[in-house]
Amino acid sequence: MQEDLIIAGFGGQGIMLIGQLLVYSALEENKNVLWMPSYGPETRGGFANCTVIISNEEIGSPIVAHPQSMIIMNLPSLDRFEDELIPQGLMIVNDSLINRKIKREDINFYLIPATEIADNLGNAKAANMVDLGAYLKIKNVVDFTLTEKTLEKFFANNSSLIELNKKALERGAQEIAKETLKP
Amino acid sequence: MQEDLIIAGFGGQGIMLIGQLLVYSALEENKNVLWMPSYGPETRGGFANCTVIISNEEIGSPIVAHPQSMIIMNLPSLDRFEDELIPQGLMIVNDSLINRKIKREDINFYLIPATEIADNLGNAKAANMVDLGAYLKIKNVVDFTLTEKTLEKFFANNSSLIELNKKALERGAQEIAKETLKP
Amino acid sequence: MAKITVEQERCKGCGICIAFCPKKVIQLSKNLNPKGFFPAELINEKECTGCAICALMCPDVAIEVYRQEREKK
Amino acid sequence: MAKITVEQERCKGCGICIAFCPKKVIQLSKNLNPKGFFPAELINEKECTGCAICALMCPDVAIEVYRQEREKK
Amino acid sequence: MKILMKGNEAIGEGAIRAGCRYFFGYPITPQSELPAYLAEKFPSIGGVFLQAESEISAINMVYGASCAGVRVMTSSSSPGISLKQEGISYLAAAELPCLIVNVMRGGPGLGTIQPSQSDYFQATKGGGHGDYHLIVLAPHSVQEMVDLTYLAFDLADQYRNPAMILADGILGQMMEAVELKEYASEIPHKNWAVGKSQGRKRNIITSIYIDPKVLEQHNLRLQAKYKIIKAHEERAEEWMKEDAEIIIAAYGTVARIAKSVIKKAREKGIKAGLIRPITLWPFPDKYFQDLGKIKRILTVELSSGQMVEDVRLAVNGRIPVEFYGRMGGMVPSIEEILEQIEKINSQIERVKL
Amino acid sequence: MKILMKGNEAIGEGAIRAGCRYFFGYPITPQSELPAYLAEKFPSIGGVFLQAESEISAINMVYGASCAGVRVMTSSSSPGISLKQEGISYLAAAELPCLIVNVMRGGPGLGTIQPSQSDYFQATKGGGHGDYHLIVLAPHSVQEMVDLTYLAFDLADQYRNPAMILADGILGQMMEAVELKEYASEIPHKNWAVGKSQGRKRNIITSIYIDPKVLEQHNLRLQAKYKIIKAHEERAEEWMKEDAEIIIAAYGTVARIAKSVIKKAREKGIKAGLIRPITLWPFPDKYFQDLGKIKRILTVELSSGQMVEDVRLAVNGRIPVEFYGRMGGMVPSIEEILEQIEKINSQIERVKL
Amino acid sequence: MKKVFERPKSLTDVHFTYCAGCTHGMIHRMVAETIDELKIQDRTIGVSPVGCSVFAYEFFNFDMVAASHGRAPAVATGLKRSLPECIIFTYQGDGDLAAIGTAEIVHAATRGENITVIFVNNAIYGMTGGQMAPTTLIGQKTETTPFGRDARAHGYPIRIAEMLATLEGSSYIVRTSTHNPQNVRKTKLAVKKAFENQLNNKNFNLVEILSTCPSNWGLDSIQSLKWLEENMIPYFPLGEFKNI
Amino acid sequence: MKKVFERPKSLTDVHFTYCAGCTHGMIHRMVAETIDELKIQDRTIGVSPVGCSVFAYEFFNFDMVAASHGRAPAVATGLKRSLPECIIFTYQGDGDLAAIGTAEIVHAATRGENITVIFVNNAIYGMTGGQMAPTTLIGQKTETTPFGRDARAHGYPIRIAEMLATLEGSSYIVRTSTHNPQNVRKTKLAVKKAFENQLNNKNFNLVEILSTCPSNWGLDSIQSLKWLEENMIPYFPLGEFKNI
Ligand SMILES: Cc1ncc(C[n+]2csc(CCOP(=O)(O)OP(=O)(O)O)c2C)c(N)n1
Ligand SMILES: Cc1ncc(C[n+]2csc(CCOP(=O)(O)OP(=O)(O)O)c2C)c(N)n1
Ligand code: SF4
Ligand code: SF4
Ligand code: SF4
Ligand code: SF4
Ligand code: SF4
Ligand code: SF4
Ligand SMILES: [Mg+2]
Ligand SMILES: [Mg+2]
Repeated sequence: MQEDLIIAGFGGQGIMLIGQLLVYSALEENKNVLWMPSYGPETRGGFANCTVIISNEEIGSPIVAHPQSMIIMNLPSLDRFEDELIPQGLMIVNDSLINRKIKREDINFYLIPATEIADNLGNAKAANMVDLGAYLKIKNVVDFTLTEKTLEKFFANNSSLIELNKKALERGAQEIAKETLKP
Repeated sequence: MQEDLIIAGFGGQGIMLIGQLLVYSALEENKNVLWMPSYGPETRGGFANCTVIISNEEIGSPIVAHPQSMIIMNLPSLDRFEDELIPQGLMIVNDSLINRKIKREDINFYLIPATEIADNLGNAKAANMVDLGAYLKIKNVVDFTLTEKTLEKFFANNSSLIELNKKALERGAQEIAKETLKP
Repeated sequence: MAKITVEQERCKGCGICIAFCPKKVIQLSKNLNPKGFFPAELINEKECTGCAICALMCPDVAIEVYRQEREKK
Repeated sequence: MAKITVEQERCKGCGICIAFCPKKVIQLSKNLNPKGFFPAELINEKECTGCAICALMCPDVAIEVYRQEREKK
Repeated sequence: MKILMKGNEAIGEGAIRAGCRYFFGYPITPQSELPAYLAEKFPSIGGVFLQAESEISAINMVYGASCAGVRVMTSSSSPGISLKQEGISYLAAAELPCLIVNVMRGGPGLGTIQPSQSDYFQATKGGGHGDYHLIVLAPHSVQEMVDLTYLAFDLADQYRNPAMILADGILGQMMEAVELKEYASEIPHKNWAVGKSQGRKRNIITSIYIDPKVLEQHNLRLQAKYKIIKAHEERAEEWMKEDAEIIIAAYGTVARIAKSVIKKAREKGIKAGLIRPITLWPFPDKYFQDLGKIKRILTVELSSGQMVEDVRLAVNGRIPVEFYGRMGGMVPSIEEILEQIEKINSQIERVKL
Repeated sequence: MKILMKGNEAIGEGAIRAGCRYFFGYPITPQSELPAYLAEKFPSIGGVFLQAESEISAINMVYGASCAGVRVMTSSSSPGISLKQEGISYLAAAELPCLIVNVMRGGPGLGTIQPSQSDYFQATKGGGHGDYHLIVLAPHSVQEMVDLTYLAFDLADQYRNPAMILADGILGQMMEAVELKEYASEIPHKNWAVGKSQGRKRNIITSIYIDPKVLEQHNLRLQAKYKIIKAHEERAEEWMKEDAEIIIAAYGTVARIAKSVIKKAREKGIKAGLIRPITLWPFPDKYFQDLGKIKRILTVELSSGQMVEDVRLAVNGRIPVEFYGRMGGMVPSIEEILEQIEKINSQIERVKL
Repeated sequence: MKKVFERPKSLTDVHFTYCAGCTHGMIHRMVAETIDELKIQDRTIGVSPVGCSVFAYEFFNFDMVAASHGRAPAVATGLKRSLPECIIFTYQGDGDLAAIGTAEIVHAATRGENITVIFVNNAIYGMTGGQMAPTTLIGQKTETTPFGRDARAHGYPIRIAEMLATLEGSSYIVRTSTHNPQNVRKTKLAVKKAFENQLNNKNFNLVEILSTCPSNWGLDSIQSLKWLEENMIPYFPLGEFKNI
Repeated sequence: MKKVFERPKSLTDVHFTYCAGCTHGMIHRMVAETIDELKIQDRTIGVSPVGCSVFAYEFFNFDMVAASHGRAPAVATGLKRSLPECIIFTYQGDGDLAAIGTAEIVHAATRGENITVIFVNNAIYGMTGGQMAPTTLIGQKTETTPFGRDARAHGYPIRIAEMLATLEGSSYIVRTSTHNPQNVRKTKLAVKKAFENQLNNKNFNLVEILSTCPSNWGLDSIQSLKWLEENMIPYFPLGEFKNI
């Protein structure tokens, strides 16, 4: 079993972070993992995406042309990656920042108003966690509570961030539970 | 017919100059010519030598391992080149600066006290011309008077040098005429 | 009478114009632009003097300034 | 009483020692050394003061200077 | 216990464990995590991390530190490595051990920061002047970023020769789990190094041999050393080679992709296998000698075709050697290479039974 | 009328006649006569001779002048050329025509000032980073120092590619008679160059293509250009090749020595001949395709064996390719190479009649 | 109403790729305005560096050449020598100019090369993600000085303007800042003079401009301007160091 | 009689390869004497440059490292950082230090690298046969300025001591000469201080020494000393530029 995931958005949206959260958690479960970043020319703003591979076997290619899953955090990323998802693949979309329809009809997508949700939780920057929560709710590649634990380690010296991010994760998962997201 | 000549001595002895004098003159006679310098690490002092090739045919190798003739202007050059001369080859030796015997017995050498002769003419630096004169007297690879003409061109703006060098050339030739030089 | 226009797509919401506007008549909009920033906007056209300090300081050259020309005597 | 020695093989006959010797007691020798230079030599041991200026200036560090030590009182 | 590390950091950690305490470098993407790692770790373990004013200065600081006999390294990426070529030639000429890391990016010129393998020639044939060789190692996983760093320092000291790790932006920036094996070798005493002399004869380190006879002797000595290195240090991974009819020759990142390709090819009944050079210099010729059932070799690189020349030289016309490459930071997908394999497979003439 | 010139001066004169009025360089032996010549001649003909503070600065001044569309050159020797590698990669990437002269000397490191051919790989395979090629021309006489200088400027402009003259200290410093042929080509108009814009669209010269897709396209364009150059510009001299059984492959100075060797070999009844690559890149593969009666090739170089790899790649195993080389400024004598030829000759199995 | 402030013609329409609040953008504007005002757009050639302003050739609306890292002054020299009637300027960061490009800038200055240099000093390597620059202040934390720059280990910050002012060939050397409107105005005047000097064949001209890097300083735009004022200016005093 | 002047122990017996009258030799002697006097021969490492003094490693009688052209300060940095108890000096010509090695010397100085630099300024490239150096005087004829150095075409001569003195990390910067006994004595004192400072961990120390090149100046030994005095000193004033 191998899960190939691409997470994409602006720089500054915490794209890399949630990717790392996933692989750190998966390693705890003794899986083979690979995380690979890709940046645009700008330091802040500009595009940023990462590849996450979680597998029971030795991981070959770090390059994933056609992932099974995607978390898409902004419009340029949608434009760039939409066509690459495998048929029946999973796409979590940050609906707050995307003002167009999904074109693909052969995929499973979930439109989550992640930025708004995070904003309501007190910090729009936690939108990444909202989307991650949604993703984990659907694809149980790593244990949800394990991920929360990893999160605690990541923000060990900032308990308010832990709280915020945990809430965001949960709110993301809840969105999926609503199961009313797909148009 | 091809003449391969090596001229060797200290830097500052005018080694390169007499080599160039030869090839400029030979070119006037429509011969194929090649002149190649070789310097040591010092600018003044240190070793300096050049190769002169004069030929009726296209000149191949610029590297002459075993020349037909040599003009040797100091002791280190003798030490370095003595063994390389072809059997029956010609060696003109500046006896003034060499306080040892010639070891080879299968060559034709002429010991010329060139520095002394030049000193007597007023400038020890003309020793090169003395040796060149001797060489030309024996190996008529270029016409003697043609060489004098070239010399005039070389020193076009210094008539005293022309006189000195011409005298030195002739004195060198005369030394050969003495034919008492070989031990 | 003066005003500024902020090119909404170009603005990165850095807030520098806001900080330096002597009349404090600029604020960040509530709408994200496609770059992901909340761009600046003029909130009070009446108070704007057209001093152009905002434009002078805008790193993204997103501001244009308009001013009623004084009538020439 | 003083004197200098010039290492004949090392000297390049540059003449600097000669030019700076306050007593003018150095000259170039008539004999070429194996390097092809006429080396310097002391011509008047009596006049040499052992001031070591020659040695100080010799670029080839070819000069050594000897001096009768003053007796210590 | 395995821990997660980025490839660049893994080199840093490997260097620390191998006893390296001197780093001189100049910033460049995509190797930045390596100096950042060492800048963080060195102060507390007495290491010297110095950011030089340029790559040229950095490689010459490495030269100085290596003269002193310490384990020392530098790191850069393609354009920066080009600037080090004179220095590298000097290091090789003076037989100074050190580690040079090149995390390659797309060129030529300023190009891009995306991964590439287009500095293979520069690394293996000598981008600098004169006849010399670096020992060039090509990791293909974060684990090997550590392991080959150990090896690089060991070989460098053993042979008194600069060693290079030739990686790319993917290997440098991706994160994988690594096991930090104990570093077991002993750092040899270097009696040739300069320092407090304490009565020994003085040591001189130079690469000038103005007399060509002497310089030729020096070159012959170097060549003899290279011959010994070649005889002893050729390394490659063979993977599914035994019954293979088609071999992919690839190193680094591409070799990983090739493994995925080969799995898929095998699923389709194509007998594919891999030869993955680990030492790029010495090129592992010996792995290409016994061709067995192999009918074709496909060399895949992130370049216009560089290592393929060494593969061809090793095979010397016995079987066809094909090439497939991507350039400028583009990386081929599994599907793309598979297509090449299928094409080659369809061309192989088989004895009809 | 023939006049006597040193090889280095001949390049200078060739450059002047080819319309080059910009020289940027940094002193180094054994190419000094070239800048000295231009420093003397340029002022009166409106040329710009500028001694830069370093080789790096010089190659970047060349970059600037080439951007302006003028004919421009630089010159150096091995260590200095190593320093130019980043700049060269940029020039190739930005497709900027210019002439780079390398009068090679013995390496690696500081080495010596005596002649060498050990920068062949650097010149032909890319000493700098990334996939690129220089057009590399190898004169073997003072006459060719002029003629190939003309050609180098023409090809550089025609293909918008830097060209290199790869010579050595012997060719640079020896004096021969040359005929200064009239320079007949026209210098093309460069509409891509920067300068006064006079209404045209603005011109940009760069080598950054941050998007790998775009950089790959750029690379593909470059590779397509290289293919065209290869198809049209392979040049070599064949000498006594017709009936030859043994071929010496050699360029530059060594090729001259080889001619002397071949004459002597023929006197001894050995059917020897010469293939002398004039373009080192593109390597004249086509001259090695029809092997005729050739049974062996002996490549001779002033190196540990560099061009021999290209000869082997061209021959691809069809016949054995041997190597003989000297290094570090040493140059083989006629006798020495002849001995190699005799040895090879004795090994060739001939049909007994 | 009349437009009293607009984008200069010497800027293209392309959006800057600089981070929000990064003063590189202001400096671009001032250069472009100067070129507009001097009416030299059709004969100006800019040389962009390697650094965050590597894409300057997309933003400036005239002929542009992209130099390799640090070598812009050499490239500019090649251009100016072959196009003496064109106006050539380089735009360089502190890593580009004060580290790898030290020899090139020193020698362009000592040669009196008739060019204009816009030197953007933000005390950091912006583009590569915040490593120490030669101008990084003592105590400043960067990716490669995570415990703060320590003079003994990493050396002292270099004052380029002061250094270049000692050179015979430099004609106008000034340091200005971008941290508030007054200083931005002064910067603009300095930039203009540095171009005018070139038009008047007055040797080598350099404007060192203190600039911010919010992203790598870890501060927001406004904090950054303040940090610049409070920390950089004391070490990098503003003013003219040469004006002949 | 007692020997009152002898070859220092820190020189080998090898004959210098310098031309007759070349003051490189004097400077070698002074460095060697200093090392003898400070009793540091067993822990001194010299870094030789590329230039006529490329063979310095044959003449100095202690551990020596030959650097590539211009990079001696970087090599010295690598050495000093790994051998802090050793005394490291570079010996460099004006082509080596002031041209190709500009960045290396400026940054060694600004870093306050605790080394000693002996900078031999003879206004020419000696070893390569007399090309213009960055320190070649206006009007001076060289192989690459056959009509004399012209500021407009070739730039102005660079004053290294003055330039480096502006840098925070430099601690002792002085210019001396070799043209007569008094100045040779002063030079010796300066060399000694530049080494003592290193022993006292006083950052970066450089002695710029005006030196002759009879061969390439086309003058004899004595004329050369005079030419130095009359032409170089007016442009390169002697004295201490920094001493802290
Ligand atoms: C030869 C070379 N070395 C290093 C780099 C990597 N690099 C790119 S930008 C940069 C520094 C940028 O800093 P600075 O010049 O201060 O510009 P800023 O981004 O701060 O404006 C470096 C080191 C490179 N591209 N080329
Ligand atoms: C990279 C490189 N460039 C150029 C040279 C050639 N070169 C040798 S010595 C020298 C200059 C010597 O001049 P200087 O430093 O002034 O020393 P001097 O001989 O005058 O004492 C040069 C340019 C070289 N060896 N390496
Ligand atoms: S023009 Fe002046 S008053 Fe108006 S918004 Fe801008 S800064 Fe404020
Ligand atoms: S200064 Fe410019 S970019 Fe910043 S908020 Fe104001 S308008 Fe937007
Ligand atoms: S100064 Fe020295 S080298 Fe010169 S002549 Fe006197 S002893 Fe000889
Ligand atoms: S010691 Fe003084 S007096 Fe004696 S020779 Fe030397 S300079 Fe002259
Ligand atoms: S990284 Fe810094 S210098 Fe670069 S654009 Fe961003 S803020 Fe500006
Ligand atoms: S060339 Fe000049 S600097 Fe070099 S040794 Fe001779 S005189 Fe001295
Ligand atoms: Mg910066
Ligand atoms: Mg000099």
